[in-house]
Amino acid sequence: QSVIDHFGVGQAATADEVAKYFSIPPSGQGLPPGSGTAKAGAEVFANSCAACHGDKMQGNPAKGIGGDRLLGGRGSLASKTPVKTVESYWPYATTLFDYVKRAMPFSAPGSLTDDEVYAVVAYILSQAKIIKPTETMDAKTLPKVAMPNADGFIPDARPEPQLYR
Amino acid sequence: QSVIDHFGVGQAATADEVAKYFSIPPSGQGLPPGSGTAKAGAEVFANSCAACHGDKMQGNPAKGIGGDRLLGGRGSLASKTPVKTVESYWPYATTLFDYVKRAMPFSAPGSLTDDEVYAVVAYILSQAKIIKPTETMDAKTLPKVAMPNADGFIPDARPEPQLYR
Amino acid sequence: ASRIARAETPKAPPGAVLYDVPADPTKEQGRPVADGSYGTRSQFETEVRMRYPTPNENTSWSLTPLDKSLGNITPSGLHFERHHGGIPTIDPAKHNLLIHGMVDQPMTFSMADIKRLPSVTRKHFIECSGNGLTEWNKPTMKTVQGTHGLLSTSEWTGVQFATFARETGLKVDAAWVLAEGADAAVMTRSIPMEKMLKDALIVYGQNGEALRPEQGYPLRLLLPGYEGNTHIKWLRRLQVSDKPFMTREETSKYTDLLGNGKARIFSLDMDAKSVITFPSGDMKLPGPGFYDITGLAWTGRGRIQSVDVSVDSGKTWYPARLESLAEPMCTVRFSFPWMWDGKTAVLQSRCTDETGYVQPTLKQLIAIRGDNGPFGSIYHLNAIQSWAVSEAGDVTNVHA
Amino acid sequence: ASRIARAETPKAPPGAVLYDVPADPTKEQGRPVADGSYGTRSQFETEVRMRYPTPNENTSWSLTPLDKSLGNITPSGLHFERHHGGIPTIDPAKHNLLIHGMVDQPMTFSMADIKRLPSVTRKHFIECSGNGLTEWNKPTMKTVQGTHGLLSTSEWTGVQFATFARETGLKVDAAWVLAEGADAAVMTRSIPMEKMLKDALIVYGQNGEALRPEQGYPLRLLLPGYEGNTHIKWLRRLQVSDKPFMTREETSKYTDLLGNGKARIFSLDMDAKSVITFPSGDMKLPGPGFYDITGLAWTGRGRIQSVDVSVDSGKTWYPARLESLAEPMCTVRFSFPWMWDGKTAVLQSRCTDETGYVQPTLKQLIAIRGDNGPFGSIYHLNAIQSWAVSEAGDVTNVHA
Ligand code: HEC
Ligand code: HEC
Ligand SMILES: [Ca+2]
Ligand SMILES: [Ca+2]
Ligand SMILES: [Ca+2]
Ligand SMILES: [Ca+2]
Ligand SMILES: [Ca+2]
Ligand SMILES: [Ca+2]
Ligand SMILES: [Co+2]
Ligand SMILES: [Co+2]
Repeated sequence: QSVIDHFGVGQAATADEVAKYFSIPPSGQGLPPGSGTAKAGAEVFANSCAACHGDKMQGNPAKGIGGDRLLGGRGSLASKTPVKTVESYWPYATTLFDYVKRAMPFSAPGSLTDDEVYAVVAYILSQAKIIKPTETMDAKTLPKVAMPNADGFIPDARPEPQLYR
Repeated sequence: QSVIDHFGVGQAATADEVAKYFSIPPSGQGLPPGSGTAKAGAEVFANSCAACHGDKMQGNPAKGIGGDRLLGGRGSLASKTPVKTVESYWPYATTLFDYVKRAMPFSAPGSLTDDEVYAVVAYILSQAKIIKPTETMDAKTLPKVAMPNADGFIPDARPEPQLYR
Repeated sequence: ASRIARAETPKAPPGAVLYDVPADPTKEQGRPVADGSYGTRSQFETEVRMRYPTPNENTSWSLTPLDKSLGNITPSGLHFERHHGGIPTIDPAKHNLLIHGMVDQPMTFSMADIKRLPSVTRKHFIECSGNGLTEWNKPTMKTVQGTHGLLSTSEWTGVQFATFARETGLKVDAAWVLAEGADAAVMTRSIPMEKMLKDALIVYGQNGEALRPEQGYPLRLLLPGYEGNTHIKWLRRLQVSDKPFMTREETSKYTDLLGNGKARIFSLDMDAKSVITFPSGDMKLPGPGFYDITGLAWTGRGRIQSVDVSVDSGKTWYPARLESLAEPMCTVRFSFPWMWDGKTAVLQSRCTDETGYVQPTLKQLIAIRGDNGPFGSIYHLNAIQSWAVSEAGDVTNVHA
Repeated sequence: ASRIARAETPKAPPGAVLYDVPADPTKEQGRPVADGSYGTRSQFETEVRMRYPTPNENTSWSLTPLDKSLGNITPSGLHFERHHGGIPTIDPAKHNLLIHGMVDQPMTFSMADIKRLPSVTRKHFIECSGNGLTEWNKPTMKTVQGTHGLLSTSEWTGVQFATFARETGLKVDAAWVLAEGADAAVMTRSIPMEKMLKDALIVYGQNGEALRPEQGYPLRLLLPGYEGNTHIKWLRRLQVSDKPFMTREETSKYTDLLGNGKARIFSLDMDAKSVITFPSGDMKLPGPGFYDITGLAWTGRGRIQSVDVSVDSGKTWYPARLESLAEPMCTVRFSFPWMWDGKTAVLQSRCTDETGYVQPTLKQLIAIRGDNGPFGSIYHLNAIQSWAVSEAGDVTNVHA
C-alpha cells in the first residue's frame, strides 16, 4: 500500500474505533438497534426535554434556556412570518434521531440510551401528527417516516444571474 | 498654503514647542548655553555615574547594572579582540554630550543640568586624554574636540559584490 | 463593618495589564524585558467582542469590533465566535482525527501525526452566513460590529484535505465528507468532495501560533469562502460518503427559506460583500474636512476585483483604492478620500468580484428571495450597507 | 505556622487561562460565549519569548520562539523585543508627533490627527541587526529561538512618511531625518531622506489592532528591510536635516568594525537570510521517515527569489517550495520534503533575493569582514545556518 504509507504517519483505524461514532443519513444507515414508542417517549420528554422546550413543545425563550419550539407552523412557510419547526420544516426524521442522540438534552448531551432516543423521537413525531401515537420507531421504520416538508428543499440557485454586472 | 493644509489635520508647532527637544550633530548646532570642566565633572561622575561605569570608567558588568566601559582600547580596533569605548571608538564628542543629556544617568535619565553634562563630558574626555584636564567644554569648544577614531568610519560597502550569484 | 469609601480600583481592559503611567516616560526607566513572556495589548485599547444576547450563552455568538479594525487580519483575541455548545477545553495530546467511510484504509491521525504532514499557510476570511441577519427589515444594530461583526480574517496553517485523502485512499463513489466536532454540540456538516479536494484545509495554526480555543483548538476544518458553520471546529472525524447526511445544521438551520415556501439547501458559498468600517454607525465626525473612508470587501468565490464608494446614497459611484493585492477568499481593505462639506450624506460601498458578480442592494435581494427575512431568509444577507451622516456629524445605520 | 503540605496549584502558561479539562468534551457544555471578551491562547500552548541574559533587564532583548512558528506572521505576544530603557507606558491621548527642522511648516500631530490621514497596511519583517551575534566564533545558542529569534513579521498599519512630508513641506536640502522615541533611552537614529520618502511608515497598527507596548505603542517608525534599531518605537519626533546626527546608536553601536580596524557606518539594510526552523536545534526526530523541512527566508532588499535546501552539509542543493508569493521586505516560508534514512545529516537552507544576492556562508562573511566577531563585527550575521542530525535523531547547532 505505497500510496497510503507515503508519509508514514497515522495509524490504521480498527472497526471498534470507527463503531464509537455515528451519523445517520436519510437512508437510516448506521441507526442502532433498539426501538421506542410515543408512550415511552412522553416520559422521556417530560423528564429530560420539557423544561427547555415547553410541555407542549412550544419552546422556551427564557434567559439561560432558549430551547426551540418543536411543533406547529405547517402551512406558514410561504408567509411573511414562517414558523420553522421539526413538524413544519424538517425534511428527514433521521435527522431528529441523529441530532437528539448527539446534542440533546442540551445540558447532558449524549446521555440518553438509544431506546430513549427512539422513544422521544416517536413522541415528537406523534405530537406533530406525522406518525400515529402507536407506531414504533426503530432502524427500519424511522427512515420511512414521510415528513411534511420533505419536498421543501431545492438546490442553491446562487450566484443569482440577475446580480452580475 | 494649500499643500500643507491639504488634509487639514495637525497643528502648526510653535518655536517654544520645538525648543523643548534637542539632538546635537557633529556641527554642535543646538548645543545649549552653559559650560563645564573636568574638575566639576569628576564630582558629577563620582555621584551619578561611577556606580555603574566604575570609578575608573572600567565598566561594571554586575547583575542589574551592566554599565559600559568608557575608557581604553586605543590601538585595539584592528585586533581580533577590539575594545570599543568612547576613547577608542567614538568619532564625535558631540555624541557624548547628546547621549549623556538624553539617556544618562541610566536610572534618572535627563536629570542633569546642562552645566553638569558639559562637566562630566569634559571629565570623560580628559580621563581619555583627548582633551587637557584644564579645558572648558561649551557650545563652542565641544564640536572642535578631535576624537582619536574620527576617521575610523567608512560607508557601508554592502551588498558585497562577491556574494552575488 | 468599615464604611470608609474606597476609590474604585481601576481595572485593565480584557487582554491588557495595568501599569502606572509616568508623567514623562523619558525621565524614568520603563518595564524591564521579561524572560518567558507572552505580551498583552495596551491598557488604553478597549475594543472587545460583543455577545449577541441570545437567551442561552452556550449557544450564542460574539461579534468582532470591525469599527476598530486596522488592515486586514483580525487579532486572534477578537475573532468572532459562534458556538452551539460552548467552548470545549481539549488536550491536544489526546485529540485525534479519524478518517473513515468510503476510503481504502480508515485511519487515525494524532496531532503529532498531523503536524508531520506537509502544511500550507493561507489567509482567508470566515464569515457566519447569519452575519447581518438583524438587518433584513429595518436598520437594527447601531454599529458595524453589530451589522457585520460575524466576519474575521486570519492566516491559517494546516494540511490540505487532499493530503489526507492520498493517505487513506478514496472509493470511486466518494462524493461527500461529513465533518464532526468534539464539542457538546458534536457539530456535523456534509461537505461536497469537490470542495474538499479543491482547497479544504485541516488547520491547527492561526496567525502564526496554535488555533485559539474559540476557533477550534486544536484542529478545525477551513473551507475557504464557505459559510462559517461548515468550518467545523474541534474537528475529530471525517466520514467519506456518497451522499450528504442531512444533519440538523444543514436542514433545520443554514438553509434559505424563500418567499415561495421553498428553501435552498447547501447554500454554502458566501457571496461578494463589502462594508465601510470608517466612518460607521455610532461614530461622530468632529467637523467638515478630510476623511479617509475605509472598509473591507470579500467574496467566497475568488478574488475581489474592485470596490466602488458612494457618498450620495448610491446616485454616483467612484472607484475606491484597494489596499493590497486581493487574495482568494480573503478580505481586502479599501479606502476612498472624502472631503466632507458638512452636509448630510449617505456612505455606501459596493464590490465586484472576479466572476463579475456585483454586491446587490437589499431591494434586489428581497426581490429574488422574498420579504420573509429574518424569519425565512435569515442567512446570506450581503446587501450594500448604508451609513447616514447628519449635519452634526453623527453616523447612523440606515436603509437607503 | 501551618506545616501542612499543599499540592502545587497548576499555573496557566503566560497568555493562557486555565480551565478544567473534561474527560469527554462532547458530554458536557463548554465555556459560554462571554460578552466583552478578548480571547487568550490555549493552556496547552507554552512557547514564550526568551530574554537574553544581559546584566541589565532594562537594556536587554527577548527572542521569538521561531521553533514553534507557523506560517508567516509572528503572534504579537511573541514579537521579539530590544529595549534600551525598558517599555514605557504611554497614554495615546497625550502623545504627539512633532515634525520640524528643514520643513516649510513645523507641525504637531496628535494620535487622532494621524489616524485621520490615509493609511496603508503592509506585511514586513523586522530583524535586529544583532540577530545571531553569538554565532560568529562557534555555535553557541542551542535553539533557533536563540540563533535567529530577533526576527518577527507583522502586518503593519500606518501613514506613509511622504504623506506627512506633503503636509509640512520639505526644504530643498533636506537629506536626513532624525527619529526620536519617547522612552527612557530617548532613542534616536538618523535615516536617509531617500528611504523615508520611498517606503517609511509611521505605524500605529500591528496585526489588525493597535501596536503592542513592546513594539512602540502608540506609534513607531517602520523602515522596511532596515535593521531593527532604526524602527524607532514610541516615536514622538522627526527632525529633518541636511546631515545625519551621528547619535550614539549609529556610531558607538550598530556600526560594523571590520578586521582592518575601520567600521562601516549606516549599514542599514538587512541582507538576505534564511533559516530552517524545523527540524532545528534541540529537537529530536522520533525515527527515520518523512519530515517536512520548513523555515523562513527574508531580505531587506526586496523579494526572496528562491530558497535551496541541503541535507548533506552543502554538498548538494535542491530547490525548496515557497509557501506564498514572496512580498517585499517580508519573510516567506519555505519547505522541503525529506525522507530521513536514519544516518547523520547536516541541514542547511540558502536563499537568493531578487537582486541576485546569495546568502553567504560564515566563511565568506569572515573572509570579507574579518575574524573579530563578535567583538568587532557584531551585526549583520546572515550566514547559512547548519543543523546536524545524529543517528539518534538529536538536532544540534553546528558550524559546518
Ligand atoms: C437545558 C436545555 C435543553 C434541554 C434539557 C433540551 N433541549 Fe433541545 N434544545 C435546547 C437548545 C438551547 C437548542 C438549540 C441548540 C443550538 O442552538 O444549536 C435545542 C435544540 C433542539 C432541537 C432542534 C430544534 C430545531 O428546530 O433545530 C431539537 C429537535 C431538540 N432540541 C430536542 C430536544 C429533546 C428531544 C430533548 C430531550 C431529550 C431536549 N431537546 C432537551 C435546549 C434544551
Ligand atoms: C544605573 C546605571 C547607570 C548609571 C548611574 C549611569 N550609566 Fe551610563 N550606562 C548604563 C548602561 C546600562 C548603559 C548601556 C545602555 C544601553 O544599552 O543602551 C550605559 C551607557 C553609557 C554610555 C554609552 C557607552 C557606549 O560605549 O555606548 C555612556 C557614554 C554613559 N553611559 C555615560 C554615563 C554617564 C556620564 C553617567 C553619569 C552622568 C552614567 N552613564 C550613569 C548604566 C548607567
Ligand atoms: Ca503508517
Ligand atoms: Ca490645519
Ligand atoms: Ca484599539
Ligand atoms: Ca421582512
Ligand atoms: Ca504552540
Ligand atoms: Ca572570531
Ligand atoms: Co447557507
Ligand atoms: Co547595521
